[in-house]
Amino acid sequence: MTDDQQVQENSESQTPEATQVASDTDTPDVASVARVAGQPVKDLPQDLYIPPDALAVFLEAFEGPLDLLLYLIRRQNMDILDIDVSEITRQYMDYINAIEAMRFELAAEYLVMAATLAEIKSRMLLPRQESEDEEDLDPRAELIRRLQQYERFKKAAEDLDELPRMERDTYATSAPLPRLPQSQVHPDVELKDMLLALRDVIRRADLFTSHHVEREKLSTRERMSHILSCLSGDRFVRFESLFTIEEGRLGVVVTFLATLELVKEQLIEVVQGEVLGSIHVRARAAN
Amino acid sequence: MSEEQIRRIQLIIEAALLAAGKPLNLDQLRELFSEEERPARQVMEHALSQLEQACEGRSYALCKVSSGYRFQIREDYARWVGRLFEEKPQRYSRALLETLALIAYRQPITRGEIEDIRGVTVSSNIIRTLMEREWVRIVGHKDVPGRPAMYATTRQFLDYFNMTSLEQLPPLSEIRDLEEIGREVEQKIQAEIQFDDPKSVPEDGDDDTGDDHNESISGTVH
Amino acid sequence: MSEEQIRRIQLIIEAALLAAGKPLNLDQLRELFSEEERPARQVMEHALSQLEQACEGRSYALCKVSSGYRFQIREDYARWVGRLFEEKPQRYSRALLETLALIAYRQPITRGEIEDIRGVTVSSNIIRTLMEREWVRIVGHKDVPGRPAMYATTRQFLDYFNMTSLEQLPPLSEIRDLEEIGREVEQKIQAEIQFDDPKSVPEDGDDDTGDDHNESISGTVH
Repeated sequence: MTDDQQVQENSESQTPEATQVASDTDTPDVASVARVAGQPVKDLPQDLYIPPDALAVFLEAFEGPLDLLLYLIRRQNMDILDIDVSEITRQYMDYINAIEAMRFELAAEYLVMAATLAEIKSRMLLPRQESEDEEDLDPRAELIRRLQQYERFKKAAEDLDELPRMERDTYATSAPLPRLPQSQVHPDVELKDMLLALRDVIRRADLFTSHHVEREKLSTRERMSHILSCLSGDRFVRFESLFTIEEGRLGVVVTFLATLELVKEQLIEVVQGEVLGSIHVRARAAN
Repeated sequence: MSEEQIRRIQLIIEAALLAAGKPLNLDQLRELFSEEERPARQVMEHALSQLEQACEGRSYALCKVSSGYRFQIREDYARWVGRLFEEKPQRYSRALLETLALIAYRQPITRGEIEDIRGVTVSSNIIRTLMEREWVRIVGHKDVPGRPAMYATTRQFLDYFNMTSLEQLPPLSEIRDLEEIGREVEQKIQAEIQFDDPKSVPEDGDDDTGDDHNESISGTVH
Repeated sequence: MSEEQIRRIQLIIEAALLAAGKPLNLDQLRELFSEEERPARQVMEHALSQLEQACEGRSYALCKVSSGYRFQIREDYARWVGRLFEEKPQRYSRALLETLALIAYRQPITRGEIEDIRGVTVSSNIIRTLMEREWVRIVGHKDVPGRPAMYATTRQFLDYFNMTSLEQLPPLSEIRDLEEIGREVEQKIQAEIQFDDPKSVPEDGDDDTGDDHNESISGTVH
């Protein structure tokens, strides 16, 4: 990219001579010399002398031999189909020779094109050999095809450059969101994932520790949590208040078992002020 | 200065603020204009207040922040638009799931007890995450040195996993046979649904199989 | 659906396009709404066209590009906005533009094919720049010796140049049919060589017309 930009910029900021040459390439028709009786004047004297500084720029201004040829053709107001091969070849070779004389590095494509032009020229001078023509592409038709094709995409590139584009003809827009109260998004969890994790814990516990997560009635453990949460605070609570009659016999049993378990685990304290008096409970840690 | 000129300045400011992607202060906005046509500060401020009014009824507002002016999506719409940027939440770690499972099965349980069983320490992050999600709460403190908190699961935890009671978790003994788990959970939920239908309530007096009777305590322990 | 509801949708779209900072397509815009309240596509399109109208008289316009809808600064204001940025808008060399044009119009195309038409080698820099800008990508490898990469343009290319599809590329200039050229050239040569060989017959043995018949570019290569 930088190379290419370099070229672009070079071709715009040069000595007056260079600018002259470079602008010639942009507007070849304007640069073509006076026309006599509708015919363009050939043998342009300025073709033959290009200041050395300008030559490098000049060469870089072309995108290759096809571009150079198009320039030469257009400057003579010729249609591609009407190429005067002899004249174009002469002019092309003048450039190539000048460039080589200055010892500028010349891309091989320019030399290949010189050979092609020479071949076309020589063919036109020779009588046609029909047997050969059946197999070969006519080099002149082929050259015309390539010139047409190249010119077409040269134009397409110019059109593309004209399209309204971002960061030149228009800009993207944006506006930030205000800072919103953080609404956290939680991961989804499958029950199975939790159970899988538990299985691993159990296996590890079985192997490495004496703690066994034995089979337990979860209703009891659940009720233990519930009772504890009711006992928060430094208050004794009547034992009976832990039971809910509506739960029925089983509910009473579960609560009772949970209470016994809590006592066993020394999580609650049970007091009875007098024989047959009311029983009170409180969390041992509560104070 | 004519209304039309003010309006032109207003639109240039609008374009600049939308394209800049960052706040611009008054000086930066004035820099947009060549020296000859640079509006006075008062004129710019007037144009800005016109612009602010023009934004009424749009989804964004002109705001002044410390580094200058900017357009900002109004809160009403930010909520909608926020969905564009919602990141897919990360998955919970194994450690978190293990902790959660132990709290569910062994509640009330202290962090130390979880650590004893898991054989590794439980990070405060995990506990905090579980509490923030309201799946776990502190139900009391154990009467041992340090008075550690005792954790239990919540109603939200049950709701999330579509259970009415912890009874619906598969018994530990079956967890080792994981092929069973899916079916087990299915069956319990199935059974739960059947309880809704009075005719299908099983009548057996076997007290030992709490699993079959959890309709009597379900939903009450919260 | 009431005017008010349409207007609300319109403002949500406005907020989303501004907040996203990139084009959003119809489906992405519809995703903003929960399933129950998701407007039908026609409703969305109606709201979008209302929004487009609402932007008249503002410094930006609602535009449709390849990857969706976006707001962009109107060309009238781009000049002003350009002053915000120190860097001048990038100019692209002819070599780059010609290469890009060939890829755009002739995709999928190999580097060798580009070189054939341009008559000059394509520098690796150019290809790298086009790939880095994400205007061009490799869509496969041609089944010929060396298996050269085949290049095609991307959505980003279309977005950057304000197009919704390749069909919006400026039409390629007319080119005369190769057979026709062949005939004309033959005739000219014929005329020229008749002096030497009056009996020779014009021929056009050139069947290689493939290049000249694929003007119709499909907009589906993304």
